[in-house]
Amino acid sequence: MLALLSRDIRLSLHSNGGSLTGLLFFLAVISVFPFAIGPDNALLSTLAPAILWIGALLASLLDLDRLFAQDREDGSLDILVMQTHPLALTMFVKALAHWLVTGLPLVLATPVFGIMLNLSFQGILATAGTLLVGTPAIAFIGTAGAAVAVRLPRGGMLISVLVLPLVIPVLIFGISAIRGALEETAPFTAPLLFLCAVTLFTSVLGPLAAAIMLRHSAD
Amino acid sequence: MLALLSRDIRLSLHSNGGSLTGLLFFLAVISVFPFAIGPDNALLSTLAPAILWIGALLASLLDLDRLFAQDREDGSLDILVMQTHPLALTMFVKALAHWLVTGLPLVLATPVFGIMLNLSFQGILATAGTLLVGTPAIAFIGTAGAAVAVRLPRGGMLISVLVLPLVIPVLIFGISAIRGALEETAPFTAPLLFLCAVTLFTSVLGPLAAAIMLRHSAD
Amino acid sequence: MTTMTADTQKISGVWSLANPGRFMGFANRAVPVMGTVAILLLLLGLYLSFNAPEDYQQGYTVLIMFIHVPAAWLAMMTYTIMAISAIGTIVWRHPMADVSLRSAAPLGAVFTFLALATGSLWGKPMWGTWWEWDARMTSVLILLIIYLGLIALSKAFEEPAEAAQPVAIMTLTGFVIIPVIKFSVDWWNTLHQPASVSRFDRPAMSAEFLYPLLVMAAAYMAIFFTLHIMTMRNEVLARRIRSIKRQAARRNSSKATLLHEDEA
Amino acid sequence: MKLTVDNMTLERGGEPIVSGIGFELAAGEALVITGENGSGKSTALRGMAGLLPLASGSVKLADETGKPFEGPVREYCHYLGHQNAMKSGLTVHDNLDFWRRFNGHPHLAVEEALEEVDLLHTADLPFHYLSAGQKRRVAIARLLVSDRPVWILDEPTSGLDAPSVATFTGLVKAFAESGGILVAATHLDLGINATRRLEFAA
Amino acid sequence: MKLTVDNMTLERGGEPIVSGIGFELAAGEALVITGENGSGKSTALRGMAGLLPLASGSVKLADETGKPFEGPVREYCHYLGHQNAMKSGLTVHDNLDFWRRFNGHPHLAVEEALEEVDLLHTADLPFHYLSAGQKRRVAIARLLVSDRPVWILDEPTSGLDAPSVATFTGLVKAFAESGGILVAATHLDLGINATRRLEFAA
Ligand code: HEM
Ligand SMILES: Nc1ncnc2c1ncn2[C@@H]1O[C@H](COP(=O)(O)OP(=O)(O)OP(=O)(O)O)[C@@H](O)[C@H]1O
Ligand SMILES: Nc1ncnc2c1ncn2[C@@H]1O[C@H](COP(=O)(O)OP(=O)(O)OP(=O)(O)O)[C@@H](O)[C@H]1O
Ligand SMILES: [Mg+2]
Ligand SMILES: [Mg+2]
Repeated sequence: MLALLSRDIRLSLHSNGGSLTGLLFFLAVISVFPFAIGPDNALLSTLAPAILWIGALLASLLDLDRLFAQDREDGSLDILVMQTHPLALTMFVKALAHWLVTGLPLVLATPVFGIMLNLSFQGILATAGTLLVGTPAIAFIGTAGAAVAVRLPRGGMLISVLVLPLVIPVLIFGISAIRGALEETAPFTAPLLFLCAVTLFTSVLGPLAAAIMLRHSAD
Repeated sequence: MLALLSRDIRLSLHSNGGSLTGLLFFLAVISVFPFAIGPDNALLSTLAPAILWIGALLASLLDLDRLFAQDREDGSLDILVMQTHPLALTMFVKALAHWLVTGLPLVLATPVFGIMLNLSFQGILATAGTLLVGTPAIAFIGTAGAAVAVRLPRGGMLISVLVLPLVIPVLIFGISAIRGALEETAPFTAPLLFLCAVTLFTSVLGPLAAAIMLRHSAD
Repeated sequence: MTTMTADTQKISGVWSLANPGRFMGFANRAVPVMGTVAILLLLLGLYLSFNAPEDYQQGYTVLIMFIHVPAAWLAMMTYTIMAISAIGTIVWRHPMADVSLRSAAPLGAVFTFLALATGSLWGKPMWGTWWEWDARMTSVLILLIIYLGLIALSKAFEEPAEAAQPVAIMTLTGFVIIPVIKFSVDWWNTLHQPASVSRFDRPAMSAEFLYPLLVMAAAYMAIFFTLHIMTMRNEVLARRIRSIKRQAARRNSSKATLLHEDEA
Repeated sequence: MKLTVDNMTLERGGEPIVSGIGFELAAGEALVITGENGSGKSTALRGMAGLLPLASGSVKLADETGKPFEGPVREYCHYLGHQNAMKSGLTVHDNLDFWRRFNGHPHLAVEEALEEVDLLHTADLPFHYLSAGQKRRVAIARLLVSDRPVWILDEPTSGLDAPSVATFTGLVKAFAESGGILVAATHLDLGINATRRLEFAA
Repeated sequence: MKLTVDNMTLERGGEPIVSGIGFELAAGEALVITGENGSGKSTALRGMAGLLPLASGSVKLADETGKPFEGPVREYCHYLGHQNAMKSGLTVHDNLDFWRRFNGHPHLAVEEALEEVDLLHTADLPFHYLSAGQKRRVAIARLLVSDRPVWILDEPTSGLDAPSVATFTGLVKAFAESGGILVAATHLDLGINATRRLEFAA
């Protein structure tokens, strides 16, 4: 399993030009917003959580369908599926590797991006925190979606139809939690706990669903 | 060439989830901002053009890397490149097909999303208009970007990073044209004409650059 | 004509001989000289800078200017050098042009980062914020993204020979940002309310600021060229090692020769 | 050890492609499946490898005393399909090393396995640098880095040159002599004197 | 018509893989390239097809009088590589129809071409439903739907069963008789009595 983790991490680091690309991608996405919205610092800092979360979602989506598609095309998936390891564990590890490469660097870089978006110290803390808790959920849901899609001829369609609607609640809880942390009137604990629950829930259910899908849709 | 156009459209509708991915991503972006801003309808409608443009821009990035990657893997690219047709024309057609599937639906859906964001009738018209003129430019620039990364096994994010800085002018002119349409003081025709110019310009230069890239990166 | 002869014969085989060899000789002689010049200029520049009068508006923080402004200039100059190298790669396919481009990129990124960081440090006392989305800062940020994107792109290819053309074309395309950095302040104003941008449009500087600044700029340039030649030297060596390794790895495959040709 | 395939039927797209196949292979025996294109050879192999659900029938593996092995049969199999199951971005060594560690039951070291297919000198090259036949030989080396009693091979020699086919034959013979069970589909002569032969009609 | 390859050298990753190859083929002649895995056969074919820049030398196509053809040689070539150049999501018919329309110079109708490779019954199946050998045969049918005077084929018969190899041989013979030029790399016997044979040593 460690072998799989390190292979998957190495593969995505390798072929995407290193983890640099992920961060660069966020930086690029973030710097696009002021061009659209205008260089209004107050407004930008209000929108900062949404901007960061959208960046995270987009980064996760960009690579998702390749989570299995490549393994399938080159025949690796067959061999992965045949082994003694519980398949759900294999799926969990693949999702984890995906998150470690796309999700974690963003969380770590949030302070820098937060300063650029004029986010307060507390806002940075809240954003980094919710991203840390929430982005794994995107990876887990995405894994299930990608698994559903992998064997089907018209899979791409299903991936987006399945994943995006499931992921939108995660986005919304994350952003509400940040707002709760920054404003007196909005609740903070409730959405954060929801977010934790969603992540824990999907960390089990996502890989499991993916495993079941892969077993049953063999061809 | 018509054959290529219809094939590419059919393929991305079939297997890439085509238009639906973009629309759903659009929906995700749009549903997130109200939560970040809070229940401020006026602010939301001020931001609406920017949100729609950003959504369109980011949604266009989602599929870019598959523009050539699949053709390369299954060997089609070799045959496409060998033909009598000017390669730049082939690239133009591929970009056009990509836009018809990912860009045009977004333009057509703008009214719905505009209403959700509380945009005025005139705002909707202006946004849809600028998107109609501007999004092809994104596709053309993206084609060049995708051609640069065609040899890379998983160019996805890298392509976006390369393309994003180049599409910023498109965004700027688009937004300022909308502003011109909605505000008395701001100019409308000048940015719109600029936008048209950029699109025309990239419709030649993008495919040309892509063609040069493909010729030189044979392996 | 139905020929498919490549434009030049030296796509990459010949390069390891004549040209880089001469370059290596030149580099070995030039680096110590240029390094010395760079250090001397830097010392002089720093001395002049610290003896410059305090600005009535900005106080001691004006010192940052002597670090900041040359860094910003160098960031743009380095990109210009890369763009010229890119033309060399595209038109003549000269491998040394590619070496020059790729060795300059990290240096350019560092200068750009320096300009951003010092500008940001300066911004705090001046404007009260670390970061402002105004024309110049944003366009320099985009320059940084372009630099890093180019570095990521060239790293993504396994084989330097394969990366040359894509990287060169992207470099040329990205050159648009240089005039934008230089002139965009006005364009931006058409878009957004002018906030703190006006600070950039200061009238011409007085001599007591100008001289130290120019000396510092010269020092930066000397540093850049020294480092550039050094990194180019490293790149040439790295490629040699790489090709030796490859050849060793292929000891019994590789070269294909015509064995026999018979009429059946 | 004994591999028993009993009345195996496999469907694709709802239609039976392979129907009612049965055979028994003891340790050291080899089965070669031949037949026209599209006659269902690959389908049958995927069924045995547990990659395709059986519409009916069973595939079982038992020891000499008839006691079935624990867990599904696929965990005792090496499967070599039309694809090579290697990542083009990683080096040859890293690819094999990954499968060695992931599959468990390590057998030959990566270097030894590469030596067997005469590709040791390519160990540090990225996989996509190799020629088509060299890629296939690396895929064959995968069978050697971990230990599995059953090999299921789908046109293993496609793209191989004559000397490599001979090398492959040697490997398969050694495997059979060590008590392994082999099932292979092929259009070419593998040089194995298979104890069993199954011919599919389209 | 005459295909002249003169002193062709090809590099990969900066190193010469094929060096100084030259030959001349007249209309109706065939060249078969053989050699070990990794000896550079595919590289040489890609060079001739204009898919890899020549490090030195030239590839030329001229008519009987020696007048060179207009435009690059690649526009007169059919290239069949290790990949099949078909989209798995489209049907067999749609795939061939696309190439027929895109390549221009239509020759056989899609149905006729499929008939030639004996796969007419699969016309409406999605390409990925086919077996490996059937896929290869569809790729061969692509050579028939548009008219090109030069065929460059890389292991065209890999995965084909014996009857299909015979069919393929027939197609190639008919092509040569109609005045076409054929260059093929292979490990197997194609059944063509090639007028020229080139052997690469590793
Ligand atoms: C991160 C923030 C900043 C960036 C990216 C930046 C970028 C640049 C660039 C690119 C130049 C060269 C312009 C040219 O040659 O035309 C420049 C020059 C200059 N910058 Fe900055 N700057 C930043 C912050 C600041 C701040 C906060 C100040 C002072 C309040 C400042 C003062 C100057 C001055 C005085 C010059 C020289 C202008 C001249 O050429 O006359 N900069 N800066
Ligand atoms: N992209 C590449 N970069 C560097 N070297 C390469 C690359 N592709 C192939 N090679 C090397 O070129 C040599 C020739 O490869 P080629 O594919 O032409 O062989 P081949 O004769 O077709 O072999 P096969 O019979 O296995 O198909 C091999 O040694 C291979 O390692
Ligand atoms: N996913 C699928 N859905 C429906 N039918 C399929 C599918 N995959 C394959 N088939 C059909 O199953 C049949 C058997 O295919 P299979 O790949 O097993 O043949 P094969 O004997 O291995 O042929 P080859 O020698 O060409 O490899 C073929 O007729 C094919 O069209
Ligand atoms: Mg098969
Ligand atoms: Mg080959």
